[in-house]
Amino acid sequence: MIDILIWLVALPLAGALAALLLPRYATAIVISTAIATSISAAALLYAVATHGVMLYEIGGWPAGLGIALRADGLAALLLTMSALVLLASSIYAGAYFRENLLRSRFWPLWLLLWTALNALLLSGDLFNLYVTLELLGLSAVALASLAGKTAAMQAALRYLLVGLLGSMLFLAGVTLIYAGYGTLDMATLSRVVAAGPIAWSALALMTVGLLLKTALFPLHFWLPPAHASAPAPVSAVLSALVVKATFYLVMRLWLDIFSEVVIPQVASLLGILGAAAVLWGSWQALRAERLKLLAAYSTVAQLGYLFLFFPLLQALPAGAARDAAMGGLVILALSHGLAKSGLFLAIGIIQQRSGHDTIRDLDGTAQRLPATTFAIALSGTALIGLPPSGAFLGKWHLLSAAFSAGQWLWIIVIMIGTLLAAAYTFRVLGHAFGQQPYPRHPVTIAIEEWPALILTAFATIGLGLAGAPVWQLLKVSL
Amino acid sequence: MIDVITLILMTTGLIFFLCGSIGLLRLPDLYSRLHALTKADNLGLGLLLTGIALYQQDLLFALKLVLIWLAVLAASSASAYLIAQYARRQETGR
Amino acid sequence: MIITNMLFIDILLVMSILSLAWATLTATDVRRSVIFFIAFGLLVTLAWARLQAPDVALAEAAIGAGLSGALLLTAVQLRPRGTLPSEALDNEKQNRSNRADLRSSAAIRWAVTLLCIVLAYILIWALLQALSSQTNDNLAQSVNANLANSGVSNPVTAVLLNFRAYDTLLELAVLLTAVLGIFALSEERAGYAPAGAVFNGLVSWLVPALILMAGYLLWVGAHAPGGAFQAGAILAAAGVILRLAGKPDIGLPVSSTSYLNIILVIGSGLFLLVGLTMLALGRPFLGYPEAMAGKLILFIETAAMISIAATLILAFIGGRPHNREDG
Amino acid sequence: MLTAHWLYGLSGCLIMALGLRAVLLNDSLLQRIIALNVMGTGVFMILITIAYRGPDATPDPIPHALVLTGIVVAVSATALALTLIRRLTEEQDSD
Amino acid sequence: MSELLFVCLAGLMLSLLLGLIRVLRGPEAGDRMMAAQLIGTTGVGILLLLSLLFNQPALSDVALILALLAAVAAAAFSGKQRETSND
Repeated sequence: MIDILIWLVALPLAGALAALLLPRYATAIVISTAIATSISAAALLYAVATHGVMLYEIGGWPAGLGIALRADGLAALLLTMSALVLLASSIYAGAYFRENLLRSRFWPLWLLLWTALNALLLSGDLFNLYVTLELLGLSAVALASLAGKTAAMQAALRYLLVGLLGSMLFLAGVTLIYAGYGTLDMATLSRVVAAGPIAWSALALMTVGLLLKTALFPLHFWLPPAHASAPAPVSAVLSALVVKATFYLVMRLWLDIFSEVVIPQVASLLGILGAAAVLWGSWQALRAERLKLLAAYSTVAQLGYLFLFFPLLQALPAGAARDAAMGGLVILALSHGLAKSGLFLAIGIIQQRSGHDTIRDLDGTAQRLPATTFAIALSGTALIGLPPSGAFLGKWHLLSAAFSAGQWLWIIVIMIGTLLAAAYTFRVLGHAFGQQPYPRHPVTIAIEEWPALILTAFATIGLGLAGAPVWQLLKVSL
Repeated sequence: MIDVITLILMTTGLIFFLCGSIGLLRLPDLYSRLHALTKADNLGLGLLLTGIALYQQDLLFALKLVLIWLAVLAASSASAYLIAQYARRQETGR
Repeated sequence: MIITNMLFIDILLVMSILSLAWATLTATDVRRSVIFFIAFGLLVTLAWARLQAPDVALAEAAIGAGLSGALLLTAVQLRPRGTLPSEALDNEKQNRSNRADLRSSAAIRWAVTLLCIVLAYILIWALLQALSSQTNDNLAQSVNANLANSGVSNPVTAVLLNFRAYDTLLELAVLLTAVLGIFALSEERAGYAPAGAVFNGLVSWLVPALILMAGYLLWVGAHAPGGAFQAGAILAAAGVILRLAGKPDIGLPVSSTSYLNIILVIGSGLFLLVGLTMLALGRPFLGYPEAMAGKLILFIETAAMISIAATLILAFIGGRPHNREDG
Repeated sequence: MLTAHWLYGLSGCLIMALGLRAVLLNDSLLQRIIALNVMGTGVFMILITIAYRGPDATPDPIPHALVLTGIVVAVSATALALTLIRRLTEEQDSD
Repeated sequence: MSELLFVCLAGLMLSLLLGLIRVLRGPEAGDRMMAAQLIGTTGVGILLLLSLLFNQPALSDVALILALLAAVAAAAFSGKQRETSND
């Protein structure tokens, strides 16, 4: 059972190599790898729920000397969400890339990205995290530039530079940790770390590096062009998972390993930046002329919400209220992941069918692509945070945490952000339902429309119902 | 005795090295610098390596030193040629 | 005596390194910057040697002198001298303010400088604290204690291929990702004009010598500094030299995509296969049995060397090779 | 703490900071890539310095292994970045 | 006797420093490249001396690599690419 941890990394890696060696069967290999990895992810979720935290010492060497993989409730939840998004996007990508050549280049990199994500979420070793960050960054850049257009390559290059700078700062932090504490194992570190220059400096460097990669305002400048110019399935994964993976690391550092060391004022700073991200990102999304750019800016805003939790979690004493807030944070992250990936997939369909994604010219989309428009509507529900979506639960807990911590400022920010989200969602839907004669031929749902529909349905209905299990799983922590 | 020879070899090698570097700084143009540098350095390195070989007195190590010297010799003459060729190309504007 | 002498040398070395770093970073001409960076790499190699890190010095010498220098130099050769691919490239609509202007504004320059001073300050603050406290040697000791069971006697190889083998596996995946990204982006650059007699004469013996050197480093890595990375970088340098000399054959099966792919995959593929075989034998992933460890490590390293070399050569070539048989 | 620790440790920190400044301020993309590599060398220098245990003691092998991994990763990233820059330059030329 | 090695080491470092000045001053790219070449040659000597001083034979391997690869940078520096790739 414990081997499942290693399979979650080995399967996509093996699939990537196989897809490269046998390009003719690449699609079949990728789909079966995707299914196998998703089953493993589900098995991991089940195992963590039943057995608690899982630990795998690679090579049989004790963690510290060797590298350990660890999975707790949080990691398992994010890993499962990733698997769902990636499985759906894989099926979608098979139809999206019509050209064989492009597809055969796409598949190995796609699975390498999956390998990196799983390895990152499971890693228990700081330097190993640096390697996974680089693997994630390089595969993301390669995928983002796959469209081959000048704009895509420009965005990808900037993405690469930012990513490299971020990992370099992270590595500098890791170096200080090794200098000070003589260990790279995160569990060991969390036991020995003490407030002082080493811990603060290392945390500061690693955090700044990760925030750069997570695109927290004002370090978000690279995200909209990169996410907006990548091919649709890639945008979906970049927005839903890749930034979330680095966010997960920030969470690990601040709420777990360094939780005793963190200075509350700095946590408030993260909250303020998050608030600025909510306002700025939503405003830019409202002003965006293209759907993809809207979705990308909305990602900036949604990431901001996640950072609003930091000062609150810092202020709340351990107990039911804090656990509830933690659950809210995770469910908001999951919900955004599913909704945003679904949104990008849906936009991809519109872009392919009508040759553009200009919001003003969307008239009639609802008639021509009802299922896709419905997916966008579902996704909007989750982005606004309307019930019964998971985001509603998340925001609800965010609000109640803000109430109980007495930090009123955040409540105003959340309100404004929600209104803006509603505005940009309805702006898109308004155009999509614009007057246009009904098409003569009957409208059917194409296979590539299903993934977006399923993902957004999960975000709105699935996660709304999954509240209790999520809370339960999060109790299983390192 | 060997010590004295080592001493002489190494210091002479060193002097050649320093002469090469000073030449590199003082000589007026690229071509004469190239010329002086490759000659002086290769000779200096040769003497230094002989000194090291005598110091260590290990046949295998000495063989390696010979190999290193030959490699440097070949590489520096080739690269001096290549750099000169490049400089000429720049001058003739090709 | 020894200490004072070494101090003099240390100071000279550090000053040269710092001045070259400064020159590299502030040069107004990119080509100049690249040459400074190559010299910087040479000096850093000396620093690694002086700090008792021969494994790293080997890698830095092989990659710095051979590969990254050549890679960067050919990158500047793209355009006539002086003009450089600049930030003028990205002028998308969201960025209405010209970023180049933004960067040259004095306020921004000062702010960034201040930021970097803060960075230097916190790095030094923490590092001094860490170095002045009791050195925590637990991990180094535990490497030494387990070295006998690792299958090799060079501790760095033991860490890379046994204790932290998983890092190395992922690192090979990083290399593969980079080369796949390069393939997706571009076809190979234009080749070089055939070399003259002088360079050809050098190439004719240098390439075999480099191949021998690579084999030696691979083999010696088990008990002395060396190993797959250094060997792979040396092999790659041989390929780079062949390419620079304008040879059509650079030691890679460029005419067949599938053979090429096998070579690229063999390192990470066999590594993964060995790891999973251990799993199938009821051992932990990558947990080699003690008796076999030495052989398995050499096996993995040989495969890794081939993939590393091929990846680096292809990175230098800059894209998918043309099918030479088709013309 | 040895003198070498002081000298090389501080240089590593300085190189990293100087590199960061150039990454942020330089106009040329190629020079920013070089600056990232210089920055990386600064971090590697800190790692090698903390591994150093004096002239007669064996150094800690783990930072050495980490630096080797780091060097290979840095080269991969540099190669990818240079290819991207080249493609962009070609596009710019053909305009 | 190890004093001799130190003196040589210091002398080579000085020679390297002089070469460095030429690298920094130029004026032509060729001058810089050539001076970088000198740093490489001097580096070979320094590595061999360090290898004796620290009793670290592997450093002579580093010297050998530097010696073997000394021409690569110069070749890349002066290499001329063909106009088209399909000839």
